[in-house]
Amino acid sequence: MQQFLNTALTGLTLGMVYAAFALALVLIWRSTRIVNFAQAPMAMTTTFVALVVIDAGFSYWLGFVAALLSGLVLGAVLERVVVRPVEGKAEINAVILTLGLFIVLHGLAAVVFGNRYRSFPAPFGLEGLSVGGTTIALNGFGIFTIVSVLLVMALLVALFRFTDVGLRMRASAFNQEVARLLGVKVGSMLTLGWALASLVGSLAGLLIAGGSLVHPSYMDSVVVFGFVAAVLGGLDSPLGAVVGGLVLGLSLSFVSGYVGSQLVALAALVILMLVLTLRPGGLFAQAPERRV
Amino acid sequence: MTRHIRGGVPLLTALATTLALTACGAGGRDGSDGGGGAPADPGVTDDTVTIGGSFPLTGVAAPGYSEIPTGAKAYFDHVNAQGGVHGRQIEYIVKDDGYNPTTTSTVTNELVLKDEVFATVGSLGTPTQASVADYLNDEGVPQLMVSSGSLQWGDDVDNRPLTFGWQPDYESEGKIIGQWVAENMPDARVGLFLQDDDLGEDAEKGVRQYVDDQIVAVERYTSGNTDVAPQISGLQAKKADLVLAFNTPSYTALSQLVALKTGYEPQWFYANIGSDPALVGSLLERFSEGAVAGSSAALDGVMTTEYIPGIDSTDDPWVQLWQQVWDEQGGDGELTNYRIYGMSQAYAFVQALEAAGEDLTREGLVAAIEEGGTEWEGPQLAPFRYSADSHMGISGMRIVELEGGVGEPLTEVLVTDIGDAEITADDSGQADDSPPENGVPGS
Amino acid sequence: MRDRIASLRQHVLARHLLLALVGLLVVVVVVESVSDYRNTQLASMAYLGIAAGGLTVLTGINGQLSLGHGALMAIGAYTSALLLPDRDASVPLTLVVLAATAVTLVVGAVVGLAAARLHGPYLAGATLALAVAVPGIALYFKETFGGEQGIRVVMPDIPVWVLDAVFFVTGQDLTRSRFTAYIGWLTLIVVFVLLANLSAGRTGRRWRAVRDDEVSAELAGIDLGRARVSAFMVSAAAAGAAGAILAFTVKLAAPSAFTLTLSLTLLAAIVLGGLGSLAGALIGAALLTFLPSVVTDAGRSAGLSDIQAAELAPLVYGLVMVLVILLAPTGIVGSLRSAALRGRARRRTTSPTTTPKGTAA
Amino acid sequence: MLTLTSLCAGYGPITALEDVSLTARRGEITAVLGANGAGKTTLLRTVSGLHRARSGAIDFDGTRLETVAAERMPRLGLAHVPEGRGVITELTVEENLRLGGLGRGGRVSSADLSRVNDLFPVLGDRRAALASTLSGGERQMLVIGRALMARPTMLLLDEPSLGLAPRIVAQIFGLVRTLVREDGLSVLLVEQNARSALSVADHGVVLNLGRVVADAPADELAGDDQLRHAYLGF
Amino acid sequence: MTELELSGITVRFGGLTALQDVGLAVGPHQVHGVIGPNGAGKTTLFNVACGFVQPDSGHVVRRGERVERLRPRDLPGLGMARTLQGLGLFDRMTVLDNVMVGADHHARSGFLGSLLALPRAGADERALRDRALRVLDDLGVASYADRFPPSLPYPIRKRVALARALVSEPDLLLLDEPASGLSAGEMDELGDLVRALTARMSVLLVEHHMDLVMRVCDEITVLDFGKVIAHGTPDEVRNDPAVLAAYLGEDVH
Repeated sequence: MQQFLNTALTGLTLGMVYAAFALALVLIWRSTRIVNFAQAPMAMTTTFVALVVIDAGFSYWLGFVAALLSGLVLGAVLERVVVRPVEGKAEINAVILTLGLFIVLHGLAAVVFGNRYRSFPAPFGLEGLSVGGTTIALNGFGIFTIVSVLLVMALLVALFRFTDVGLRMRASAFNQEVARLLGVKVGSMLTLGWALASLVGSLAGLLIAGGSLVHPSYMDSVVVFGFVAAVLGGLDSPLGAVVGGLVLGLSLSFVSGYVGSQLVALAALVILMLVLTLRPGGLFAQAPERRV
Repeated sequence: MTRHIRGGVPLLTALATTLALTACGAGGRDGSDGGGGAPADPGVTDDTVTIGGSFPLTGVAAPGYSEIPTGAKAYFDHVNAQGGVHGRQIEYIVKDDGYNPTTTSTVTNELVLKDEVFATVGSLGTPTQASVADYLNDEGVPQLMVSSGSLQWGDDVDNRPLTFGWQPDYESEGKIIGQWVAENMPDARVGLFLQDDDLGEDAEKGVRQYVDDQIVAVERYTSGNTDVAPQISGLQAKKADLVLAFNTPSYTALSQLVALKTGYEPQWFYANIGSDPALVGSLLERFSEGAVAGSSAALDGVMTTEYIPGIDSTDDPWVQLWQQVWDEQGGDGELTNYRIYGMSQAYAFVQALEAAGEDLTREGLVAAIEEGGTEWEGPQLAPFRYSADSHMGISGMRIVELEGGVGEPLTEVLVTDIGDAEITADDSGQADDSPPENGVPGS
Repeated sequence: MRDRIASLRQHVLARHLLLALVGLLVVVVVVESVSDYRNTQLASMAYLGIAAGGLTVLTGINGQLSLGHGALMAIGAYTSALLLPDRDASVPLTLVVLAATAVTLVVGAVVGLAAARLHGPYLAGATLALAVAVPGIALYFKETFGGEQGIRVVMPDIPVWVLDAVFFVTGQDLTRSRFTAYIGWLTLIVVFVLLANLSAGRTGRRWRAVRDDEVSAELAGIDLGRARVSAFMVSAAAAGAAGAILAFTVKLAAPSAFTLTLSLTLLAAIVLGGLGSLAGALIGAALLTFLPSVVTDAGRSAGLSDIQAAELAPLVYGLVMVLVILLAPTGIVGSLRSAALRGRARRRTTSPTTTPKGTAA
Repeated sequence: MLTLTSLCAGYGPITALEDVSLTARRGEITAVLGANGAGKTTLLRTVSGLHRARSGAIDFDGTRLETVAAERMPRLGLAHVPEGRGVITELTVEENLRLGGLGRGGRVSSADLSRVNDLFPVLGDRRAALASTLSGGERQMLVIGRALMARPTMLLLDEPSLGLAPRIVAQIFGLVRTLVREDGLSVLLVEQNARSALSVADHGVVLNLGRVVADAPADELAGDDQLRHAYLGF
Repeated sequence: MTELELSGITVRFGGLTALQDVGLAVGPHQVHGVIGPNGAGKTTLFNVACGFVQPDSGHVVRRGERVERLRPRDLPGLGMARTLQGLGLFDRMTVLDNVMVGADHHARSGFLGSLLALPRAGADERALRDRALRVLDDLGVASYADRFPPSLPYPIRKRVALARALVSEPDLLLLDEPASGLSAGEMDELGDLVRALTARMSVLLVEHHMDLVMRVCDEITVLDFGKVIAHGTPDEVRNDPAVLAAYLGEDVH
């Protein structure tokens, strides 16, 4: 029973992080029709930025903020400089480009920060909480993880629902041409979209790193899980990404706990293929897509 | 359509050019040893001997292990500064394999074919060195003093006549630990936490000889996968109150972290390989804020084993020698247990070179180790088992409890061998050796 | 004009065989003249080249992107390893390569059936998941696949007649690394001839048609699903053969050889070389084999530590990959080809008379 | 108000507009008529900056528009109203309207919102509904209402009758007429539905194969065979 | 017997009815035009005729036989070919290869033939190539055989697209807006060409250039709001008040 509970709690925490990462992928997909495979190394890079700040003797929180801000900047710069030229072109080019960025960021981090494991601090206790005498697999940092992802989601919802900038961003995502006719600077909105997505991805990176070891590849499998989570919810739906992340986090945690941790990636692949075969538009699709 | 016709031309041009470039690139080196001349083995000249080794300088296994070759190098430099061995300077070429067996294969190829080393010395890792053992034996390159406790290094002399182990094997370590547990903690519910390769397998074999009926849970993790929560939860679910862990140092840190999270507080017993307090402490150091006390105190109360004197035994003459060598020849950083490990290993290799005599050949070196290895003095607490029938390394160890990063002995030095060999107290006096004046054996 | 085109096109096989023969000669000369170390590198280049050639068919000619080719190579490599357990019980190497190819072909058919329904980023993501998932299978079924340590590949002794034949031709003894290099390059030549045949013929034309315009291809009577699956199978088969050569070269089939990095590396190879051309695949493979040491040396002399310098090579591929997509999406071969076309067009426009239709010699 | 001089435009190798000159006067409805493929939509897209002209000039109240980006047009008082499919279906009716109001820069005024809701009561009733749930006629009203949110001086209307039943077409054209009469708006109306368009327009221009084939007051054109010819080839 | 008959075709997209009970018949060696204002349902009808859209009710009859679940890839087998409004040329293949794809269903050699470049495959290839060059020659664009479509002027590309459809030797050709983007002179040539084709096949034509339609069609079906509003010879259609109203609209006031 305790193992079941702990597996579920681990899955929940992990699911929240996958949800955040999937959300980052969805934000970019909606606005530019690009699946940003470079999201993982981008998040890794910003985590290392935080590590540099912390190593320099500053507090965890300063590092945290530095990582999020550098995520914002990195996303904006990459969109403007590298991604803009392939937007709207053959989709295979965009895919190859993001994979190229994947390799570049990896290599860069390995050269600059070193290709080895380093420990990354957590701002809250790592000791599990005690409930009725037994300790459960949820610690202060786990709660922080859940709360911060929920908070970021709430902020994003507020941004998109209640602000003018959010309205402009949504319009740009749904119909670029009409948005332009209505005076929206679509280019800036896309840049902002990438920046925000990169910020959310950075958060996911920090949360995975917290209280654990980091190295240049530590986010690699997360890009797969995040992608599966995003597809699970339908690449277009932020809500779907969140639900998909949670479903995936729980499923994988149980596979890892009861079947074998080696098969986690295989389980993700199986889930992905099932979704793509049975409900190509994701769990929330109204109807299968129509041809021509 | 014309593109099919022309397609062939660039194809061929590409082929020819790249191959030609290869040929040019190789030109200088090629025929250099093709012609006749002295029948000397590769890597040996009158005043040098070139050896190599592959280590995880990057990746998951790098913390700690990457320091081993720096220690060895420092000691070789010390020997070189004293005039070398039989007038030969030792050149040590170190390659990074990232603890990836495929990379090991590539870099070993490079060591053998490009750098033309005389032997590999101290190369690290079970899966990694397993991938090249046959190759090295086929090529006639001695694979000396592999940094791993797998039985593969020494148990199969017929098929791998050129492969030698160095540290105590995991099976013997498992036996010694198992017997101690059976005698001292007969009521403990034992859980095993094992790396999913020879390390875990050999150790389990040894442990089960003594505590088979006490074992309530066995969990295995795959090196490289940093999520060990399922394994620790598994141990906890089976209510194991003594965990015997055979894992690398990163996984000691990870297992401690997860146990903390799930409130799991068994008695931990880490095998020597994963128990370096300083390293584990430094890995855990960041996870502070009341969660884990930093530095070496992290492993207080944990039991482990010891087969060479460590950094905290400042009174030990060997440690004093290593400190002096490191101060003179070492690079950046402090002397650590891993550097001591590298130096101790290098010391044994220098003994082998001494014993092999003036005319250095691979055959002669192997014969010298087989003949005299058991007699060598040195920092190891128990003697080597080298002979014509066995290439296994150090024969024993003692069990210690960590307190403030220092191992308090719980037993005297116990020696044994694989299989059903008995465990006895060591009577060779090996633990009381002290190093020669200038730190170079045989002088 | 038409006659000339016709006569050149008539003998696809003859042309490809001729090229293969010349290629073979070059291979013999080079393999015999370089060191054992270089020959191991050549063998590596061969398996990268074979896999990149297969991926070129899939990505360049059929327009499907796969990040799972590393995983497919793993299947070929493990098949080979299981067939070569020790020196005495060995299967002939030709059979090993064929078996590796066949097994991977079957797996490729299954993957291809799923992949045929996907496009662009979906396909990339699914094959990415494949690349990450497959090594886990080897870890989980430890008894069969040897877990993390993998399975050793024991190469059989070189048959005496081969030793004799090679000595007769070259006057040199055949070393093991040379032998492996020969096997690799012979396989590469056979695979490339077959891929070139396919590419030049009806099948390749259908694949291209599906790549360029699905609707038009379908209207021409092409079954899109079948075209995609067949391209995937061919590509997988090549990856399987490459896996076998990798097993021969590395002498080990272990999960760590088939990480995401390998798949990304293959993609880098075909992008660098130019999508859609077999020559490009070979150039890409050569760059990936020989560039790292150059880059590493350059890095070291620029003052980086050994370890940092070793990390430079991937950084350089990645950068080149990004630049190629941004500046020259057709890659190296494509850029050369279009430069040649431009040159020809310039000559054509400067010539005083334009050639009227059908009368060119 | 809006003057095109010798405008040429096209897509790749296709020429869509050739030497087109016309003037849309202040406070008038100018109808641009022609069959499918005559170049009407290209004309509109070129004026509003979605498409670059190859040559020629576009002058709007003294401002040259050839190189002005589409997103700047609302600030100049020019509103391109795409056909009814141009509603953003994923947004609600009110969000579509608010978006229109943002085009001018600054915040959305509630006065504008209530004015549009008065003009099109049906939009007010359905303000929280997703635009995807609107009928064709309602969508057309929404795109016009959305354009008005930016308080333009000139509307560029793209085929407002497309796919709509004649009764709804009449309603919408009547509304456009009202806007011109009461608010002094100027309108460039691109239409295939020639008779309906001419019955509300002041002036008509007929395009055929990218060229202007007729340019005359609306009532004059309505009785002319030019129109039949341009459309039906006889 | 008719070459193609569509009867009682109804197509709904979501709540919208795109076609309602539409029928038409194309006779042998006849040019049949489908016209109507934008959004009238012409393209949907065309897509039904070539299998891109499955009608909710109604059926497609080819030479007296009902075709169940027509798929686009069945067209060559049924002796039908279609051009696309956007041409849909294979941009990274030569003109000759483009046209050879159109002739693909004449080839008999299979995968193995390609793989091993068997003589039979070679013979097949030669036959396809000859066919393709002949058609290119007929349309006067054989000199572009080794060029890539994006480098060619638009009218040439249109001919290549037409050649790709004709090379399959259909006896029913579906032309989707063949005149778009052509100049008046080029349109005249196109008209002559379409008329000439009737010697070998029937043509179903969707086109909005009325003068071309009136000139080449034997029969015309007029759609508006997804329904047939008129049907007959060009003369009958041009004098039909419903057609005039559909095209020119009605007075608002």
